[in-house]
Amino acid sequence: MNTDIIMYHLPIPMLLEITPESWLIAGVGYTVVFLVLLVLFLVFATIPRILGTYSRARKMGRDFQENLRQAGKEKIGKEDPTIVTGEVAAAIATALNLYLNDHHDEENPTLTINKISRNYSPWSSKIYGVMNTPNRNNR
Amino acid sequence: MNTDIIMYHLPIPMLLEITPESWLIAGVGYTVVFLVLLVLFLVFATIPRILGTYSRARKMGRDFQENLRQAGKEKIGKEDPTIVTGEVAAAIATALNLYLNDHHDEENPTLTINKISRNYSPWSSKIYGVMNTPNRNNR
Amino acid sequence: MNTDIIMYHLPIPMLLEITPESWLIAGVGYTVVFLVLLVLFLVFATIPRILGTYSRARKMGRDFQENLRQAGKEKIGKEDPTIVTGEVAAAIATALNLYLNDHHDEENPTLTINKISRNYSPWSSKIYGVMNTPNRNNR
Amino acid sequence: MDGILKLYAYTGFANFTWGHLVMILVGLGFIFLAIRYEYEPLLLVPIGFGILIGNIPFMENVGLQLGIYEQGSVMNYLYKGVTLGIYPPLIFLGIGAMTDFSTLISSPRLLLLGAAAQLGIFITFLGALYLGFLPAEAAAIGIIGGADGPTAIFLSSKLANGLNGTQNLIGPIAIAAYSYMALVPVIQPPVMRLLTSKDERKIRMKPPRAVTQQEKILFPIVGLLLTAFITPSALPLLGMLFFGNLLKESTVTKRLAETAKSSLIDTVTIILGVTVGASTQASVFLTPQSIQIFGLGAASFVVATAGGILFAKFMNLFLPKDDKINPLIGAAGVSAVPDSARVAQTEGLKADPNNHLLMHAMAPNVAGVIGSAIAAGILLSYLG
Amino acid sequence: MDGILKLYAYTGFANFTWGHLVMILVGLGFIFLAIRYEYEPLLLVPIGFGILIGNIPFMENVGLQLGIYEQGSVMNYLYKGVTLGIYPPLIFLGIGAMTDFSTLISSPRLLLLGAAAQLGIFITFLGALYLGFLPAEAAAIGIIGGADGPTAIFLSSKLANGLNGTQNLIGPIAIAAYSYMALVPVIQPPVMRLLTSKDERKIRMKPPRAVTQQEKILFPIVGLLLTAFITPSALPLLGMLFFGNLLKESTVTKRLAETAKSSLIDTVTIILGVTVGASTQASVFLTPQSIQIFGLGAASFVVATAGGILFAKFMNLFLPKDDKINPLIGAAGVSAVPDSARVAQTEGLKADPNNHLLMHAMAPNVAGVIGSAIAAGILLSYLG
Amino acid sequence: MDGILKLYAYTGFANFTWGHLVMILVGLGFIFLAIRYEYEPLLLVPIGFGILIGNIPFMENVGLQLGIYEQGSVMNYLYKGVTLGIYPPLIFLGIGAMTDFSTLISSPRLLLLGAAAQLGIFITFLGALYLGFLPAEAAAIGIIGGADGPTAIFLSSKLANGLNGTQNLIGPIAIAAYSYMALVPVIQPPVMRLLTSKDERKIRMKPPRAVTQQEKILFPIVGLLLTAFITPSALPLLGMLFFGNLLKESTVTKRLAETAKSSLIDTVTIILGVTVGASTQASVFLTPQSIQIFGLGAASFVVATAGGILFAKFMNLFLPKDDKINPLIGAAGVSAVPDSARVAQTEGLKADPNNHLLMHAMAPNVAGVIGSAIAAGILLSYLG
Ligand code: NA
Ligand code: NA
Ligand code: NA
Repeated sequence: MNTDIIMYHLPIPMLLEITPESWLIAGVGYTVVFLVLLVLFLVFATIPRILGTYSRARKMGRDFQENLRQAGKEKIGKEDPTIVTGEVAAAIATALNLYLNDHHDEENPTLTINKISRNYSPWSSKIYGVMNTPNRNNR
Repeated sequence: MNTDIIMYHLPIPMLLEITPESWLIAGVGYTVVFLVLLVLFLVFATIPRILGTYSRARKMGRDFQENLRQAGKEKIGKEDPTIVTGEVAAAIATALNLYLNDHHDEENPTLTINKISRNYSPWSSKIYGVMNTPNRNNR
Repeated sequence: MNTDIIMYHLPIPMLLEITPESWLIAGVGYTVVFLVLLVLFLVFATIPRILGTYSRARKMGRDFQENLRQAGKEKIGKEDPTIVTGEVAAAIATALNLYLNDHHDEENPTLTINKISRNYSPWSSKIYGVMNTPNRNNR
Repeated sequence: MDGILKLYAYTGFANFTWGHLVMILVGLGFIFLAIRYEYEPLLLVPIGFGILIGNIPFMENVGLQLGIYEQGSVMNYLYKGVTLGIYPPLIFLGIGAMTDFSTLISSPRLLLLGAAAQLGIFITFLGALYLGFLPAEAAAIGIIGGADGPTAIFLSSKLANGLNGTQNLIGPIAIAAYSYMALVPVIQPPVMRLLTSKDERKIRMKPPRAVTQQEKILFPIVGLLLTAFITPSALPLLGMLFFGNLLKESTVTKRLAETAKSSLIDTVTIILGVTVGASTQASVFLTPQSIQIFGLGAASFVVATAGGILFAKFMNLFLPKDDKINPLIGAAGVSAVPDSARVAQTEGLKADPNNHLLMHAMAPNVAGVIGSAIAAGILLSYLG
Repeated sequence: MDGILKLYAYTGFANFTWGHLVMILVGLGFIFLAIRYEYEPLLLVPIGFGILIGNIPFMENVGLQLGIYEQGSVMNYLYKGVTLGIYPPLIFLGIGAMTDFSTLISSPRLLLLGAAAQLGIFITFLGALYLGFLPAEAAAIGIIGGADGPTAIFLSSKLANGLNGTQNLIGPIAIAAYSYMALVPVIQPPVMRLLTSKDERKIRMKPPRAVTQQEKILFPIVGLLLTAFITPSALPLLGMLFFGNLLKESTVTKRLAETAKSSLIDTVTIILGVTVGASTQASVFLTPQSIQIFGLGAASFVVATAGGILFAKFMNLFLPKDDKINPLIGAAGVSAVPDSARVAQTEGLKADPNNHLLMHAMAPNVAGVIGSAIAAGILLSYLG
Repeated sequence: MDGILKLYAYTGFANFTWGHLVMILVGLGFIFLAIRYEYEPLLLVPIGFGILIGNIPFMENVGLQLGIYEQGSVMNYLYKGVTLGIYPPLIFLGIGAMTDFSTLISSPRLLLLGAAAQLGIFITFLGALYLGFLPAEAAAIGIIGGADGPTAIFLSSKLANGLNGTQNLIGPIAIAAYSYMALVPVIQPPVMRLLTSKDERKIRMKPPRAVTQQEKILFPIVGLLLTAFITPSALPLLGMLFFGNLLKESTVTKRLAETAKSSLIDTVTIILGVTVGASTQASVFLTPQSIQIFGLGAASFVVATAGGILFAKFMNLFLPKDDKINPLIGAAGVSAVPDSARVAQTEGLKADPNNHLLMHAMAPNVAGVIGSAIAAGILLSYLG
């Protein structure tokens, strides 16, 4: 609504002191950023232990059949969550390899997209009505 | 524009009678809903007969070649439209089977999507410019 | 904002002469359209020559290894850009053939899309929560 | 020290009320139901997370532009699509583009079940009047019985939007509608078992006939003209629904239908869900009216289910012995696509493990969408 | 009884006029042409269905917020993208992202054919003035001859929008433009045969040279700078066209080009089509002016076709014997991508079954898009 | 003759200034860097082309509605999403839907590096005050050190938008932020080598543990509640970031996450990029302040990098010998995802060709996004 924007008025004299309040904003601000991420760190350092206990308790109370049914779903959750297994390490290595050697492969997946949309070239652009072939009118 | 919304004013005394007009709205309203869908029912009960006649009339007037040309297009229209054929029944059965046994398969198609977009993981997020490899600058 | 649109007021008498200014607008307008596209023509008739010179100069200054590295990238640029090679001609012919004989094939690629989204039919419409199978509640 | 206190005054802790906690728990509950039981996850996850966002306590009206009801906040801009009634027609466009009306075309008599189940709307309208709501508010509450989220949001944005002396009930009505739609597998079965005999639940229905492409193309066109001539006020919803369906069935506009039913509807769903969720800010949501609305909503689903089932039984009185309707599919007339059709299927299988009703239940199911949009149109004509 | 009468008064039957019927038949005709003959279906289906939606009779200005010209209706909000000229540049963005300018880069002299065919615009401008339209209106009508829907909508939303004493002609101009674009395969062939000899139609053209990626990248950049420096007022259209094309050709922004040419353009096409259709509400559309505009539009397509062909023949006077232009491809300069290029191909094949002109005709075809955007910019500078 | 002169007066040539040329060269430079070196091409191509569009000279304020600062122009409408702060949260929604927080969940202590690197923001804030900017302006300039484009645009649209006596610095701040983000591979390595010993650069870190789906689902929910309770004013950004991430991780809303991270974010990126580019119209962009802002921005990236590295070294003082942090990954705390993580990887490989740090560097990298959003929230609380 109010878009009467005041643009680039005259430069303000550079003598303006940095007020104590500004120092405070900077100090408190940086501290609070740390604080928030520290709290997040503490919580996520705790969560695996809580989840671990909970899962184990639940696991005992469940019968074998139930376990089987959920096998697929919770597979990753059942592994020891504190250490990387061989497969995971392999996957990471593969990802790194992919990253390091084969950038252009990252574009390959779009080939699928291109195939899907190849009918939108100007020759056949649906937006302009590709099927509208003149010769059909003469049949 | 006028977004000064009046929120949750005081509860109105519950003594307000349901006026005859309100009964009328409810009665007429429910009736009209029926009426509209009844008309729709009658029309769509009639349409197949109209189309049937029309198709048959047209079918006679068309030569063999024309029939051939349109074969693909109107295949389904040429079958007796009043009864389900074996194939259709099989298709329905398959659909039901799919529905009943294999929910997770419904997610499978998204694998294709995932494959297409796997290059947008944070490792290679295009939005953040994946190709911008620092080592390129050193070559 | 100002959407009080004046619609279709009374027809204006058809006697209004076409003013000299209007003739001028038409004449100058048509000329300028030509002018712009003429300039564009001249520039793009010149660019290949500029690029050609530039490439050749650069090519000499580059060592063999560098050439190899960029081989994939600039392949098309290294071919004589003034004549269509056999492969390109073949590609054009194929495109034409595709155009002339096989319109419906243009729709085929969407099959992929359909496969991807077949789980959005009303039977399994995710927007309506497909996984919400009632029988799960009874397990 | 002063600066630190000032910052503390802005935190969620300083502005906390118990209402915030209640709503945050509700939001977490929605997310839990969506992920654990997969109840309508595409709606409950956005709405649930929206409830969290909307109930982070903050200092209001100090120019921070955070709240959904504060001018200039992002949420407020995105929420305009709800309050101005723009998102629901766009959702209907996408639904039209993904809905196959074949079963309805092949068995048009089942359309009537979709009409019958709208009983919930009108009974709830009367109930809300009895509880003291204004007529316009009562109509908006009644539409919860239509079991259709976009229709509920559309009508409440027109009738109970805080203007003309009405209360702004968009939030509670939308939350109630989506909650009960998610709970259809819990609400409907008892009603269905109560109102049908075991023999009725075993009725087998004739397989539907195949439908030609011509009929599929004609359906949205004829459907628009017929429904809109009788109730033009349903046009914003039904016009878009049938438009989307024509894009799907025309065979020549596939790419438009594809976009309408994927990125377009997804984008609107994301934004609609999160803003409707955020509109439940504790200070405006936790009111006696909201409780009443939730009570009326539960009743409306029960009445709607009963309406569909009983009308199916009524139709059976006139139908030949070998062509009766299984009354379970009457329950699917409430809309709540496709959950209520699934409920019919499941209950049918319990009575006879070889009797698949899903295909048949889809017909009243989609008819219910049309039916409740028409009901919304009528209520809008009278009370708009 | 009173309540029933009130409801009847709201129905389409009570508000019916013959104008509504006429427009509904027009809408059905559009849909029929689109589905049966696949004439520009991506535009005619939305426009046709929009005509139906816009011509359901209803009671206006009683607060129902249904009509596209009523404040607060969904259609009115969506239509703002048309009246404010926002949709056409977004469509151009998508068109840029899907257009391959290679043939134009390899044969830049064919750019001139795209200029020549804009004759239709300026002649029609004069014709509209002669029929008594105001200059601004006449310019908007003239642009129909550009054979480009978004350009026509953009210019008419700026020049003939009901402000500054002009009439609101957006609807008729848009409908005329799209109608004749769909009818290009019917309109152009007679003109082409009239103005060319059989020998001319048999002229074979040299195969185009291959184009490097560098040239493709330079084209949108250089194209923007050159065209916009001379006619800055074409910037909203050409800026977006070349921007989309750079996204396509840069090789590093594929995913943006992909979105621009699929979900973005599709969404805008759906909404633009249905609102332009709905804007033809009988009460504002069925006027003598609309008839005049349709007449002028037909003439403009004929003149534009003739302009392109005759200029090709004129160029041949100066070209070496073995490097002449087949004048049929001059007709493709009108834009109407890619239909008019297809017409050139078909007519060429009739004269010589081995002479494929499609590739060559694409050059003037896309040049025509640029040409008519420039023409729109010039008219806007003079009359805006 | 008069008419021709009038037309000439409208051309870019007649309105040309050297400022236009400078900015056009800058725009061409952006496009060149993006295509030739693939520096952040998804942003630099739209911004670069936007600079070209915004710096075509034209006659302002004569009703042509061309310029981004002219009411009624398309660019002006699209730019509103920038000035009203709507696009950045939508971008964050998409980023959330494409970000995998696994490494952060498995090594939460690395969150602190994402906090440490925000030092650049607050030092730059003080620096800008010293140079004479108003506090609100200084805060907006400081956020460049957050190395996050959407956050920079969001905060400057709230604090340095030309209202309340401030200057409109959105353009220069956005351009500076994106420029330096693109130049991260050039700016960071010298700082990293200066502040670390060869032995430190060789530190090998323990492989991260696997993360359960439960943890991934909990992360956005817990993350929202914790961060937003402490700094509610970061809600528009963090709310959407975590919302997008829940859509990704919930497992039941894949199609919504898919749309959020493809067509939705792409569309917003296209429009945001081109309008931010066009907002650099020479007449408002080429000012001494812009130069100062570019200087401050460069400094802020250096300080931020140093902050992350030094804090990693500080943490190592307290960590057991076999579980130290390689200080190189501290530099990734600036955000600039994923470029600064890549820089850490590359520098690590130079010290030890078998020490892959990428995986570890992603944790502070995404933590930096959260960190700078929180910093923006705090600055908004104080100065908004
Ligand atoms: Na319903
Ligand atoms: Na044209
Ligand atoms: Na950051």
